This record gives sequence, C-alpha cells and structure tokens, in this order.
Amino acid sequence: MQVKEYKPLIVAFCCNWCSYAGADLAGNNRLAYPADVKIIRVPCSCRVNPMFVLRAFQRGADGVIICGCHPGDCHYTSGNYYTRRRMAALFSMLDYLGIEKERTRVEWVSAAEGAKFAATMNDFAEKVAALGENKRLEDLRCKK
Amino acid sequence: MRKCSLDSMNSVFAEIAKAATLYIPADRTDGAAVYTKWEEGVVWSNALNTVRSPKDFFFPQMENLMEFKTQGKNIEIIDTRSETEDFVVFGVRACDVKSFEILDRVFLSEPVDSYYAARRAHGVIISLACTRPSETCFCGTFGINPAEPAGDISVWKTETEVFFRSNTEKGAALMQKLEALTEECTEEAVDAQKEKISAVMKKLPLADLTTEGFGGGKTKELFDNPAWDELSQTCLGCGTCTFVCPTCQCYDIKDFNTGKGVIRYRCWDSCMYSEFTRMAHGNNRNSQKERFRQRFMHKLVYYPENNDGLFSCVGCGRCLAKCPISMNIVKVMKKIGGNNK
Amino acid sequence: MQKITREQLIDKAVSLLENGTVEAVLGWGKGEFDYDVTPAVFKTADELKAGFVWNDFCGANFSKYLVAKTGKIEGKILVFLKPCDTYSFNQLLTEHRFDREKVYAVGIPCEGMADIAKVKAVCGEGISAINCDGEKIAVTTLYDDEPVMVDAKDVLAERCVNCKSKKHVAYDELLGEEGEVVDSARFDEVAKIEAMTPDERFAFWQNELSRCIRCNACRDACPACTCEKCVFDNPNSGVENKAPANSFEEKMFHIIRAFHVAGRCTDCGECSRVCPQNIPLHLLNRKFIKDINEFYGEYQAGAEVGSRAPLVDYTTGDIEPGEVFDRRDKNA
Amino acid sequence: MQRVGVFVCWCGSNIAGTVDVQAVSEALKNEPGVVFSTNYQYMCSQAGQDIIKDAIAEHKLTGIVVCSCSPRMHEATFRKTAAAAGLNPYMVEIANIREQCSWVHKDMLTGTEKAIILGKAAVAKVNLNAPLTPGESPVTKRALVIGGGIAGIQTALDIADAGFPVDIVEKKPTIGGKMAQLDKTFPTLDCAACILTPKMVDVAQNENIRIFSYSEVTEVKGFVGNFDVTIKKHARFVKEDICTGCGACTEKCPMKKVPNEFNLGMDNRSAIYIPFAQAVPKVATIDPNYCNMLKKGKCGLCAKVCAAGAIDYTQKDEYISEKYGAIVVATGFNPISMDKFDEFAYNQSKDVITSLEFERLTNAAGPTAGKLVRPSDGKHPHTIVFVQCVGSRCSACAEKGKEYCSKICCMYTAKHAMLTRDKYPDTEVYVFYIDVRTPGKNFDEFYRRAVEEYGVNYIKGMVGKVTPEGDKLKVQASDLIANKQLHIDADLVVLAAAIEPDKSARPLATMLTASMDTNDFFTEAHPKLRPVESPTAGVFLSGACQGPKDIPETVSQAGAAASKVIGLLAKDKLTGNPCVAHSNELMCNGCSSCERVCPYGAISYEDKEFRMPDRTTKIRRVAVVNPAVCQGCGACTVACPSGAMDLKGFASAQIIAEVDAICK
Repeated sequence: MQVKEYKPLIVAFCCNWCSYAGADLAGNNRLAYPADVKIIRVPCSCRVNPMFVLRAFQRGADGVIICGCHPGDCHYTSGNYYTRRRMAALFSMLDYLGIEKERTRVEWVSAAEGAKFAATMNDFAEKVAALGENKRLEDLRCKK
Repeated sequence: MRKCSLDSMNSVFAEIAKAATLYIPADRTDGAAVYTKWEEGVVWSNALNTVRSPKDFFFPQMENLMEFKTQGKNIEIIDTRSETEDFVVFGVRACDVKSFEILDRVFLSEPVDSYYAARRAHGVIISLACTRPSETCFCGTFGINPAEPAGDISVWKTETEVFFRSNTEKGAALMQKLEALTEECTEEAVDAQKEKISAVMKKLPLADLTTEGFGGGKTKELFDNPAWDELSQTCLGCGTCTFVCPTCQCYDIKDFNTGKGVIRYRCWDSCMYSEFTRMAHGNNRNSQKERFRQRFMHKLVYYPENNDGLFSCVGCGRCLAKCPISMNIVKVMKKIGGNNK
Repeated sequence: MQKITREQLIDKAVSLLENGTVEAVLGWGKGEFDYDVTPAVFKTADELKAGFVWNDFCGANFSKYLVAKTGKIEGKILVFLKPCDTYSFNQLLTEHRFDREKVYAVGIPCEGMADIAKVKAVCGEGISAINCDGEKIAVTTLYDDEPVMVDAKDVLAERCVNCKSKKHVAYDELLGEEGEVVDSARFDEVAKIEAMTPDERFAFWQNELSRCIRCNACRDACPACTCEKCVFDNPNSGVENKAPANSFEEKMFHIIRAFHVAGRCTDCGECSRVCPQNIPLHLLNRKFIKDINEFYGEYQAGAEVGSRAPLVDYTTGDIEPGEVFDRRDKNA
Repeated sequence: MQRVGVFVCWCGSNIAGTVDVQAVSEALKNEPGVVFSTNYQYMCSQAGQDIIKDAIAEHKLTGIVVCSCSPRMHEATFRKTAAAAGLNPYMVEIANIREQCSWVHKDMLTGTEKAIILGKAAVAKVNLNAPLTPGESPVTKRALVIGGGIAGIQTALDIADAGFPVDIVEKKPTIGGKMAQLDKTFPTLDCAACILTPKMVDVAQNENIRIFSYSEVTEVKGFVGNFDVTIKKHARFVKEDICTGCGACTEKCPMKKVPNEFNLGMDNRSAIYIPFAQAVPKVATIDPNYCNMLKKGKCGLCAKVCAAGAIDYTQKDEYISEKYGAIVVATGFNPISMDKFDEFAYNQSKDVITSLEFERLTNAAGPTAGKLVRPSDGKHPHTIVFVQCVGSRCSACAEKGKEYCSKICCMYTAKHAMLTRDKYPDTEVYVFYIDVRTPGKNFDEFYRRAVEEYGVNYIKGMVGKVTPEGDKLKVQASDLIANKQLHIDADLVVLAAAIEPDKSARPLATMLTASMDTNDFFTEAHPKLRPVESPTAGVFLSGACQGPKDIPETVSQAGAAASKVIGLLAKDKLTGNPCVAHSNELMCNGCSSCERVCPYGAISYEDKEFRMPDRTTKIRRVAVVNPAVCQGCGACTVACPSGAMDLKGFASAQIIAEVDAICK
C-alpha cells in the first residue's frame, strides 16, 4: 500500500468585511499558510450555521475555523457577538461528546491583520495535523 | 424433541456460533434486552422480549442498494451487495416468528426483493416459547400460541432445562450439530409448561380482544368512522410504533451524494411521518389523522384484504409499551370494530 | 402519591365547562392499564367522569398540544399544568406559538411522576393493577398472589428525581398549594461526564447515541420543538434523513436537535421520557443549559414570558469560544 | 440546470506563476453545469471582459465563474460585464485564486490543486445562484428631527437649507435645549444666548421648518424612506397661532410659586409661563399641575387679560400623523442626579450646586441676574471649590455613576473658574480633578490661561467629603501631588456632574428599533466610518444622544447628520442590496428569534391566513423581512430553528454546496 502523507483538510469561514479582507492582505503580503486551508466567504461570521460546521466534518474536514471581525467592529454591529455565543455553546457541546476541541476554533481577524490571518492558519493547521485524521465526527461514506 | 440442561446453554451457543453468526437476546447497559452477537461472555437475557424486533435481521433499518460513481460526465453503477453470511437468531418469540410470515408475503412475492430474500435464505430462526407474558401481550387475538412458537427450531425453557424441536430442514440440520450437547426426550416434557401458559393467556387483560369487525372488505365501513378524530387527536406523529413494530415494512429509497459518488440506500420509513410517500405534488396524507388512520387500516384492513385475511399485527405489545402517548392498536381496535359493541 | 385528587380536577373541569369558561379540557385519558395514560380532549362532564385520570403516570406535558389545539376551537380550552409544564407553557407564549386568550390554565401540584420501566424492573412483566397509596405503590401482577409494594421514591422518573421546580410560573387558577423552585442536583450528571477524559466521553456518547433509531419521538414530544417544518423533515435542508445512517448522523441529529432548543429548552425531560431506546437525551440539553448558566448567567427558559433567550442575546464582554476550555481546565 | 462558463485569469504571472491555469480550466470543464471553460491573461482587461461577454452570448451561459483575484477587487467589474452581456449580475461567482492561492502558496502542484478546488466550490455555488434584483422603494421627502437643542436646530436648519421640509419635535414648550441655559461658551467665551437665539429665530422663520414644541413622538412605523410617525402634541391650553407672547398672562397669574425648571428650581415662575424671553415659539403654556382653573375650575385670570383671546382651557392633547423619509435623533443629555452622592452634601446644603446651576447663577438672565451669590444667604462666596468627575469615570462604583468620561466637564469647569476669577478677583478658586482633559482646538491654551493668568488653584485629587458647618462648607480632600490631606472652608461647592442620555431616549430607541449601548447612548452604524448613522437605515444621530459632546462637536455632527439626510432625501427611489434575508412563510413559526437578533429592525410579523390540508384555514404569525432595511448579515438565518429564514446570495444550500465541493 502506498503511504500518503497526511494532510489535514481545513475549512475556514471568513466574514466578508474583516477576515476575508485579512486573508486577502495575507496574500498581498505573500504570507504563506498551508494550502489545506480553504476559505468560504460569508457576509458575516453570524451567517455560519452549526449545520455548516458539522457538514464540513461529515464531508471530510479535519478542522473548521470561523473568522470574523473583532468584537465591537462587526460591519453589522452585532453579528459576531451572536457568533461568539453560538460557537461557544456548539464547541463546548462537541467537546462534551468527546470530539477533540482543537478541531474547531473561532478567531477574530481584522482587515488589517494579514499577518495574524496567516499565523492563525499556520497554527490551526499545525494543531489539527497533530491530531491526525478526524475519526470522531466522520462519515465513512464520504471517505471512500 | 431434544433437551439439555439450562447450565449447558453456553456450550450450545458456542457450538452454533462455530458455523454461523449467532444472535441472542442479551441485556444492554440501559437494562433493555436486544439481540446481541453471541461471543463468550454474552449472557442470555431473561427479558420477555427485545426492544427492537428481529425483523432487523432480514429488513435492516438502513441498507445500501447500489452505488453510482461519476467520472467526468460518465456514470458507473456498482452493485455493492456482498454474499450474505449464514446467521442464527435465537430466542425469537412466537409473535415475532409470525411477523416473518407477514414480511415474507410482502418481500417474497413477485417481484421478489432479492436483498430480503438473500437474508431469509441465510438465516435460521430459533424460536422460544413464552413463560411469563406481559399485560401488553395480545398475540392470542391473532391466533398465535406463545407456547407453540414456529421457526426453524422451537425452544422451551424451564427453570432447569431447555427443550428443542426442529421444524424445518434448516432446523434439523442445525440440531444435528447439537447432538452431542443434547439428549432425546418426548414431546410431553413441555406439556405442563404449555398448559400453564394457556392458563395465563386467559387471565391476560387483553385476552378478550378480538379482530371482529376488521379484515378485508371493511374499508368503506371503517374509513370514515368519526372515532379516528378522537383516536388520533394527541398523536405526536413520531415513528416509534412503526420502528419497534415487527411487521411494519415501509421503506424509503434515497440517494446520498458522498461527493465522490452516490450511494442509493433504503431505510425504514414511517406512515406516521409527514414526509411519508411524498410525491412531486406533496404528500397525499396531509393530516396526522389521515396518517394515523393509514397505519391501522393497513394492519387491520388493507393487508388482510390482499393476504387471505392475515392481519399484519402479531400482538407483541411493543407499541403499547413504547408509544410516548400510549396510543396504540389495542385502543383503536376497542374503539372501532367489534370490541366496541 | 399525588396530593391533589382526580375528583378535585374533574370537579374543577366540570364547573368550568358548565359555566361556559371553557369549551374543552385537555387532560389525561384512561387507558388499558392503570399506568397507561393518553393525553385526550374531553368535551363533556360525562366524558370526564368516565375517562379522565390523574395518577402517578400522568407525565405527559400538554403545553405543546396548545399550538395545534388552540387553533381548532372557538372558545377556550382548559389545560392542567404541572409545575414543570408551566415553564414550557411560558416559553411557547414567548415564542408566540399559541393564543393565550384561548387557554384557561389550571396549575396543579405534582409530587413527581413514576416511571413504569422502573416499576417493571422491580415487579417484572404482567402487571394487572397499580394502586398508589401514600408513599407506597402497590403493584399486582398476574404471577404474584400478593401485591408487590414499591416505594414511590424508588420508581420516580428520572426527571422528577431531579425536579427543578414545584412552583407554577403560569396559570389562571391554582389548585392545591404552591411550591417553591427546587435547588436540584440536575447538573451533577453532566458534570460527571464533563469530568471524564475525552476518550471516555466519546465512548459514552457513542454507546448511548448508537441506540438511536431516529423515531423522532424526542423531537415530537419536545415542547420546544414546534417548528412548522423541522429541518430533519425538510429534504432541502441538507440534514434530512429518516434513519440514522451511521454514527455521524446519530451525533449530528442530536447535536442539532439540542442546539435548536438551546436557551429555549426548559428541561422538562420529555425527550428522555419518551425515548424508546432509553437514551439520556436530557443530558445533552442540560449541557447547554449548564454552559449557558456558567457563561452568561443563570437563565431558566420559560420562567417568565418575553425573556430573551441567551442565544439570541449577547453582551460585549461574553466569553470567547476558546476560553471556554481554559476555564473548564482551570476549574478541573 | 445552469449553463456555467468558467474563466480562469492568469493575472499575468501573478496567478499563472504558481497555478497551472490551463489545468484549472481543463479540470473545471467536467464539473456539473459547466459548458464552457477557458483561461486568459487578464480577465479584467477589456479584452478579457469581451471573452466573457462573447461566451455568455455564444454558449447561452446562465452563470459564470471567474477564477481570479479577490472578489473584493473585481467582483463589481465582472458583475458589470455580465450585466452588459444581458446576464443578471448576481449570476457571477469569483474563485479567489490569487490572494488566497497563488500568492500564499509557492508550489505549482499545490497551487493548482487548490485553485481547482476553489473553482469547483464556486461552480457548485453558482449552480444554485438565482438572478437577484435590488428592490426599490420611494422616498418621502421630509425629515423629522427629534429634539430641539442645538443639535436638532443645526440639523434642521441644514436640511431645510437644502430645500427639504423638516419637522422638529421638542418635548419642552420651547426649543433651545441645554445651550439656552448656558452662560458663556468655551473656549471663546462668547455668550451662548448670543449665538444660539439667532439660530432659534432662523428655525422659526424658515419656511421649510415646522416646530412641534411641547410634543413627543409616540409611534414610529415603516422604514427608511417611508416612516409613519405619530406625534403627540400636549395640550398647552393656549392657542399657539393666536398667542403673541406678550407675557401679560404670566404677570397676572396668581399662582407664582411654581419651581422654574429653566433655572433648575432656583427661582419660581407662574402657572402660565414662557420659559425664557427668547423662547421659540414664544407662546405661553399653562402648567396643568399648578393652574387653579384647570385643577379647581376657579380663576380664569389669564383668559381675562389675554387681549388676543388665546387661552383655551378645554384644549386636548392632539395626535398628528406624518410621513418622513428620514429621522434624526437629537435627544441630548441631562446631568445625572446627585442623590447618590451624599459625600458632597448636595441634598444637605443649598450651597452645593451642580455646574449647570452655576451656569444659571452667573447668567445675566438667571435667577440672580448674573450676580454670583450663595443660594442659601445671597452672600458673595469668597472661596469656591469645583469638583470634577462627579459620577464620571466611575468604574469602581458603576451603580452610582457612569463608567465613561463626560468629556465636557474639564472645559466648562475651567471656564467657570476663569470667569469667577475674572469677575470676582477676591474669590479663591480651587478645582479638584483626576485628570484635566483638553483635546480640542484652543482647549489646552484655555485651561493654561485659567491656571496661569487667572490663578485658579488646580489640585490633582478627589474631594472625599463636604460637610456643612455653620455657613461654611468643610471640604476634605487629598492633594495627590503634594501627597497631603487638604481641609478647605468653602462658601460654595460646584459639582461637575456626569451627563447621561435623556430618559426619553430608551423608549424612543425601541420605537425606532435603533440600538443603544448599555449607557443608553445610541449606537452608530459603524464607530469609525458611519458615526452619524444608526444601524437602522434612515435613522441618524445628532449630538449628545450618541455620546458626550461639546457644542462645536455637536454642531459638526449635526451638520454631518443633515448631509446624510439630504443625501437620502435627494434620491427619488432607494435601491436596496438584493442579498437580503427572506422568510419562507410556510416554514416560519413566528417565534421572534430572528427579530431579536436583527440589528436593523428589518423583521416584522404579520398574521397570515393559511389554507390547511383539511380545507380549513389557520391564521399564523409569520416573519416578514423588509428588503429595504435588511443589510444581509444573516444573523437571522441561524437564529431560525426551522430554516425558514434564508439569505439571498448566501443561501444555506449554496454554502453547503461550497463546503461539499471543498471537502470532496
């Protein structure tokens, strides 16, 4: 059997106004982060439904990160505050079910924080890679 | 008829498990009995019956039918069936044994359901006579004798001994393997127990429940009975009754897109669900009353109409025990039909 | 073991029917066995006298029925509410799920309900009669000559063991004595699971949730789950299925189910009561309640009408999702 | 099924250097729905855009995916391109393969692989796109300004000058607000009345401005461009249009023992009154709490002396409904109550006063005609202690005061101290402060003058206790710099009380569905970029209702709010953002979860009749999103448990499709 190097698959939901712009800035400054990170643009982090997070894990993601404007800076004034509550509750529940807490993260990245974006993604990808493949919230049907 | 001591049953299980996968009722961590794959250490439950019925062995809740793979714009169809292995289900009560006959009439009549048929062909059923029926039992209503369970092999259990009688070729073949562990005895050995059970059967609270007023041809008479409103008024529309029922056989076929291909699978469906038999125009039974009525009309009228008068209920009592609101077929039968006179 | 009697409830219902206050009564209907109780609508005094029951097995929470039932009649419907039911009642009102004007709520005290499974664990199958008498329950079976005496306390339903309130938070009229909010130990079990290692927690829930047969009883009985169309029934939602296809779907169903009622769940315990597979579903809901209490301050859904559920609220200083675990590790 | 075209941009070597663009366009050819796929050097160039336009026409494309730079860069460009070719601009999706791929990955293989995946995600999304059209709504060309202080006045004047009708609603009988009560203004020391009252007159004379004084807003419905507002005009028992403001009634009125709120209760007025000489409108008002005629039916003197016959004891509150396109909130501030600050003996001694009371005491039109005397005995105070930050920056005692800095106190205290020393050089003046904050044009110079030229004693430290003893006020304080305790025998103590939003702001915010912070200051749509707009479209903020402000700052904000209003009213139609939430009423529970998280108040409910399967009808409460107000954040979509609420352009199904494509 061929041994394939394990590469984690990471889905990053980024809000259009801050974090997606932060990711663009990381690109402008050529700040590298693993290609395993794939970004999905949402208007605001509060658009991210827990169902999307679970869906990503089902389909084979090894980590899911949600990035939004810093609290207080939300383009829509309060969206990220809701994100913060929802995801705190959701992630705590996933942990309660024995799913590794390092697989999920919420990070606030502003449009000026290209470096933070890249650093966050490097760190997250590294932590997720250390855990190995997502086995606890996987759907084997999608892995064949 | 052959017998062995109750203590030697573990050896009997071990012997059966040598040639085929054996499932016996065993107590789960939550206290309920379930069919469990036998291996050393699995203890035969004393419970009257399992929470889920043994229909799962032949008609599982979920099964993949086939797969599609797309390559560019081409589609490849893959048959995912693997040869079914031989298996033995031990401890099936008379009511549940009867349920296989009801399922067979659906799945084995033309066009034969090959998935079901393969499992039936590979499965051996060892039934078990009841000793202590519950107040929720009403198998007698459907002419089932819990002291005379059918199946490939019938088993009776007493305080100290276990008796075996093979009924079919498959059963006889299996009994042959147990020759060394069992000894010959006469049929009379279990007579006393049978009598005792018949006496209990008469005392059961539902002993006088009859199927009078139901059966083929009763559709017009029963369909618009005003009692359906009252009976269904607090039904929650969950699928508990259908999923614990040994005779409910409805399923849905769905496609699951894995991203790499499509798995076509079937899974149980429940006529109590709002999405049941949903078609392009929507659902043809829109109210819970209609869905509720469908379930009981099917068991008590439509099925017998198409199957020589055979009712598709075996009186196992699972729905009586598990319905969240305690609404069930007994209440329906008592409210409408002959029992209400 | 109940302090209020069936006769008192019938008298109240009959008088309200007869003086025209209400048009129908939502109550517990007599079944085949003494423990067999079905929620039913009664319209006349005769129906009530013949079929109304009130005993230790009247666990069903009627609040949810008001969503459908209040739309069907012109006048008012009488509903009997145990203390825990009143929280669901308020929560549904907060969410505008029924018309308060169409309901006449009678609060009734509850001493805790019995769990027939626990009774059967003691007496076995074949119960022919159950008589509640003070702190004892006499169970007659087909197989024993003498009734088996069971301590009512020993067969108390799980949710009643951890009763959170004997106080009614909503009613038009109260029968019997008003109780107090109870300082229950209901979070102990959650804390016990939290204290496990992740591997143990995973194994625990894997085992519990693997039993799920997706009968939806937990959802359909839940007074917070009153969606016109549940996402799990909606083929367009992306999560719909009729069977728990595998361990992922088992988990997803229960996570989403609990998440959708998080902050709205009153912890009435119906989900666990109705689960045919004995999955301790309330431990998922309680986890959310415990977290919400710890993160955002004590909140009891349904305690008052119109309160803002914690997940549709925020403060600027809320805990960060990442800090949740730091805090937990610190406390451990 | 869509007919999707894929256009992969090289961006010169920016993309093509790390991504095999040919491989990407080839790979995406096989994706569902894709009927055309190509790549080109610069898609954003005219030639590149022509390729897209031609392909749309030739291949009858219904959707396009451009794999290029960030959508923040060229999404608008390609949307225009699509529109020019007759395709709905919202049928365009961008796969960001530059900033988020070629620029951050070095290896060609990795970059190409990722670019393909991002392209697949965009294709998956565009397959579910639907053409969107921005909604349009008309604009009522009239503005409402709530509050008639300097903020409201300036906003109204600026809007009116641009030619739009404006209504000012003021709850007091006159406009003018706090500024009318002030004596001099810092740092120039010109008199407040001299600069304010001409503006008040301008308001009164401006044909485009209507003043609803002695009135309140009681109901607000509608949305940006289309507000329906109900204004309650309190009965003043004087016919406004007839009263000449001659003042004869106020002189004859026998009930003269009414505390005069304009002078903060330091003197009395009559039951029928005109708040001050330059009031606008200058009409009398009968105070029903004190008027004997209204209370007991006996008197009627004012009616007898009124030559114009303006008195009408039977007048009732009047409700006026009006339509507005924009609403400006200018509800202003009040000093906080000193009741909780027992240590300063405010309630024990008449000679402990607030700074606003000090303003009245030094004002020529005030109760003492501008003579600075002690309220208790009318004597000249020789030692005055000013205490700053009373209730401001009170983070340790939040239940007593406010956590924030009230911003204006440092400057007006310097002004008071300076004026006192100027007029009464024999007076010893002490100012106790935590910090002196003077960030403003000529502010610090002003403060330095107070210290250096006028010899005001500034002492860093807090006053611990004020104890009335005889005719003196014993002030116990600490000097933090000298590190010693001070005991001063003062004649007058002046407290620079913190300011807070007017109490009417909170209920008003509810009516407007405008958000507020925990201090009840209105929140702005963006703290830096949209400081005069409320998050609720069509609602603007002017003055101290948004946060503590001095006059120059208030006036500039008022002008900014006015210009925003003018910009809005100048439009005939409002074009919305088409990516808005919408609710599927068949699935909606009417539970209000979405409404609670909506920052814009875009969601309302209506009772709708549904036909049930059994042919009966059922009335259900369902959510309705106002597309003109919704900004498309999506908070509601997650709050909605049934999934009835979805977001156009970022629909759940679209995001799920992207997730699936990425995780394939």
